[in-house]
Amino acid sequence: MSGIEEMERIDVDRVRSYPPRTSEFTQPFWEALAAGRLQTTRCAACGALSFPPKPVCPHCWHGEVRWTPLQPLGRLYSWTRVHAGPEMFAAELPYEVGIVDLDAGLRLALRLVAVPGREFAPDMPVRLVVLRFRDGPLLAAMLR
Amino acid sequence: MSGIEEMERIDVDRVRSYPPRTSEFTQPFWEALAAGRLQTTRCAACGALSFPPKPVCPHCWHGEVRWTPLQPLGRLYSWTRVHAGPEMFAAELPYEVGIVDLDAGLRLALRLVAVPGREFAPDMPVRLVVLRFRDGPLLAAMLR
Amino acid sequence: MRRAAILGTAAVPVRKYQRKASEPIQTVEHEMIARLVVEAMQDAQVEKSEVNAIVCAHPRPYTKQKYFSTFMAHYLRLPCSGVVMETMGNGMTAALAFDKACDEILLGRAEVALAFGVNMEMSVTSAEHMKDSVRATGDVDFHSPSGLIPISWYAMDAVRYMHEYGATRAQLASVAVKNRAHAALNPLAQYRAPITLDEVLAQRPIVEPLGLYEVPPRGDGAACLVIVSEARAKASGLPYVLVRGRGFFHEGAHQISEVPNDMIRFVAAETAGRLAYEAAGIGPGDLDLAELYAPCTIVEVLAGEALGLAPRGQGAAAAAAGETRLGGRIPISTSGGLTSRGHPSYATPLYGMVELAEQLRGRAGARQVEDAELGLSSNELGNYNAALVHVLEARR
Amino acid sequence: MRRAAILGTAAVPVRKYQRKASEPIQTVEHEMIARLVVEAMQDAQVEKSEVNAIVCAHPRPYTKQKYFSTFMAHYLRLPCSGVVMETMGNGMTAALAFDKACDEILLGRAEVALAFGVNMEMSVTSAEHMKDSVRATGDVDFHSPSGLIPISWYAMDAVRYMHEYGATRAQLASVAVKNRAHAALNPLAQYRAPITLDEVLAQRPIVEPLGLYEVPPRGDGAACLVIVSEARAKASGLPYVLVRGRGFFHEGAHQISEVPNDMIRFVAAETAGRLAYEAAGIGPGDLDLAELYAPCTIVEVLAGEALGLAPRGQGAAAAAAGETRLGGRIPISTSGGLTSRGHPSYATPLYGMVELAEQLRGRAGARQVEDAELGLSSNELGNYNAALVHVLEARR
Ligand SMILES: [Zn+2]
Ligand SMILES: [Zn+2]
Repeated sequence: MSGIEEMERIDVDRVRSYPPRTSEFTQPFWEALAAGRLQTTRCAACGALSFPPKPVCPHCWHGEVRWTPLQPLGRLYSWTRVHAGPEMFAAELPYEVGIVDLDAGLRLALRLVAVPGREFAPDMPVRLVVLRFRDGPLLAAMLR
Repeated sequence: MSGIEEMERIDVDRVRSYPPRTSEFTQPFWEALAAGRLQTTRCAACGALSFPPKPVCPHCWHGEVRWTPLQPLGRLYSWTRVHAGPEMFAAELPYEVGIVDLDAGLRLALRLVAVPGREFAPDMPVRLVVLRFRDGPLLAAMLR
Repeated sequence: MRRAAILGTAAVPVRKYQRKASEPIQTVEHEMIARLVVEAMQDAQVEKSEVNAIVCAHPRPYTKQKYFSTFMAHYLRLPCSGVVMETMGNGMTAALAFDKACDEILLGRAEVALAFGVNMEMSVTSAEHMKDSVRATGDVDFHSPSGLIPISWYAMDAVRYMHEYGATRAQLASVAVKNRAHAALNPLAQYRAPITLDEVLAQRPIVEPLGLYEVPPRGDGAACLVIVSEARAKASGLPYVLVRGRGFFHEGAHQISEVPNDMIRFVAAETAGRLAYEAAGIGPGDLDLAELYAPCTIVEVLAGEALGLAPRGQGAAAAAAGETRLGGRIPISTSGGLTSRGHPSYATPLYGMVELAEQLRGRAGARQVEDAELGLSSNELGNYNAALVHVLEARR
Repeated sequence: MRRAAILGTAAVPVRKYQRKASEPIQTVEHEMIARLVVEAMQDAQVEKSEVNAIVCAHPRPYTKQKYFSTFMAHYLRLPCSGVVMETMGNGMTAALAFDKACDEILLGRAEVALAFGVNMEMSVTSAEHMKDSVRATGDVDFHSPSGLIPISWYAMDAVRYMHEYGATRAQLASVAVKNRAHAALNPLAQYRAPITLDEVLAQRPIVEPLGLYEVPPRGDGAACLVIVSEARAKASGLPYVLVRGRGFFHEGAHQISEVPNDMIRFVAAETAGRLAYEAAGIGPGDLDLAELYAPCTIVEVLAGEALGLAPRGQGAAAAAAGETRLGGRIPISTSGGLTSRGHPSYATPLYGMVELAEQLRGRAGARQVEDAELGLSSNELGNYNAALVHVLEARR
């Protein structure tokens, strides 16, 4: 666990526009996220990481996995600004989403948090942050 | 047209639980029904009747059909009493539906209107009637 | 000519899994299917790298994850040059998933294909659920407004059958008693406590003359089959189930024929059955058991007659006489059938296949049909307006 | 070996057909399809009695008539011993309907099969519609909450492509200009008034960098194909279109690969294309035209590259240079493509087939590709995570 950074937690004073569900299996992920820690599953057989966390290893279909902390650092692979969105996201338009390659070798897609005066571009280094909505957390990324 | 009976119109003081749609093509059917007349389509090529009315003859796939009046008389092929129904029909439960073979050689499925003291049974002669709901007509059948 | 075989199976017991949206912990369909895939693959002793196709029964609209088949190809990280798709066709939905998975084998596009389905609907009330199913009861503008529900068609079959053949309520109800006795022996079944004929007859009416125990219960469920080429099955050294014959027929009517016909002669089952028997080179008398998609007691009777398992008009009497019971002349629905094994609709046909695969591999435990060699699966849609019949053979 | 052919086609112009529930007169999908079946059958000069299978693209949830395929078998009173079913698979839905109809021919279950699809959604606002499509943007619990929409994936492809290859906004936008010029010549197209590059670049952004004219418009549509065996096609004496090669590939990811990969190399199109070319015994250089399922300008560029129609990284420049225009080296989307012909999603792939069938039978009028002999159809799902490619050949 040493060397793993905690994620910045940013309060957002509304509820999530499209709340994720929690299953018995994914509950540890959401609980850790709320506490500022990023973790996912690692296959007990082949050792491969998976994200989102999965009860079955997508690489070798082994059915035993373990929770592992992840360093919340990576690079922006690509991004876009969404100007026309679904009804539930209307109040947030426009907003940015992006694809992030974590240093750990996992690719994620998530909401981006803009830093005033800096525009996103591919290959920029990012860090993951936790958006603390009134009803629960969401993972997002910011330029480093 | 001679010899075709008009259908009894029975007022029902509510709206239809599951209102049918009217298309440009089926509009003549619904307008005639509201006026107590039963009509359907007959193929301009092979002469076969169809019910529900269709813009294409189901027997020979000819694309030209003509409206024809139907004698609203037939026999009950089978029936049931529905005790557990969809939400929109909840207020009407229980109710009876049946399959009617018209003398003209067409088989229909429709709501049955009970006559106090008489239970439905297969092969009983029936006549078709129009239920005049507040929002439009529906076809139904009664024991003769 | 290539042939397809079932080499592995897995299913969860039929019951309520889906939780209301308001509950903090939700059941997630794709986790369930992923676990079943692992289990079915272990059963088949097949490697992930051999799998090359996914055919999946389209889930209920209550399943949040959209485009489930492509999502599962992702969740399982499974590249495929055999097809990845979902099938849809009323009650036949999951049977089509099985059938199209077999087609990928027949067409040489895959040596191993997964067929799976998940049906989650128990967070939705029956009255609410029927708001949707009312759209399936015939022409949505000419039939649905009358208040028909899917099983009302079967009820009218029952009325007509009793009228024409003098079959009794008790004879029909005996099918439910028999199926419950089978379900008592099946760990996958939803309702396993034995019931008596009197209890069946005493239930509140749902669609007359059928009462609560003669119509399908609702339930959640999921199942997965590993379908392989005959050559791959042989090479496994494991017992497997060969798809020896297949027939499909749609009679060109949905719920009702507008031209008056003999509604209780299930022409689609008759024709699909004939095609399947011909392909298999057998007759109905050669079967050791049959697993029929029969949402109501009457449907099992009529489908059985159409498939040649009882003479016309005598299916109900045959059931009452115990001919279709375990140990009888031709055991039908040893799983407990839709009325007791349960009916998670879009997965139901796969449960039928799982039961046949258990029986034909000699793994059915207390409900094992002795020396079962040939089994029949029949699935339907509408008022048995279409039937998809498979003849399965034990290979050990 | 049996092969399948297209012998008849029919489609309605893409536009708004569906009306709000509050309007007194409604558009009914099954009437529309019935009329198209008659039209396609006349085109094919086939008799009703020869038709033996129906494969239908699963309609949108806004289509009231449920279990559309079995309902249509009823509405058309068409008994079938070939399959009657619906397919579902994201944007590939209608391509799978075509493909499974061909399979019925290949497997000898039908000599003539109908493949049709109807997409009605225009009574629903975009914001409302996207409430549903947000469930398709990845993992419903891990991706959807971020606000991804289906075309945001393509936008991110565009950003990455411009970053890696130095392609320009104007080069990408030229695809939209070219497609509109094609659509101007296609009576089935939704948007036919010519547009300029400046107009495309001046549109309001939808998903940056893509603006309104570079993303798919919404529309209603319906199309029907008559698929026959090669023998039946030959016997007709009519010009027909032979399915000469076919390939499918799913890369095992949906929208995103959790293992970082080269996202703008469309591996599924590459692999499915290779399989289709091999089956047809041709290379991309032999094609006379291609009809690509490309919801956004960038998708046409990337799919074209993956299918070997332009070198990697040079597809946008090739489009800007006019190579994919009518009269160019390899005309792409002569129908006007999804951006201008229109995109009634669950019918879109059938419109692509209709266009190829028109071209390969020499009936495309002002947009005819001279002496068109070989055409390619490519359909996709997700972020081109799966591709279904057909090579079609003119036979006169
Ligand atoms: Zn592993
Ligand atoms: Zn006719």
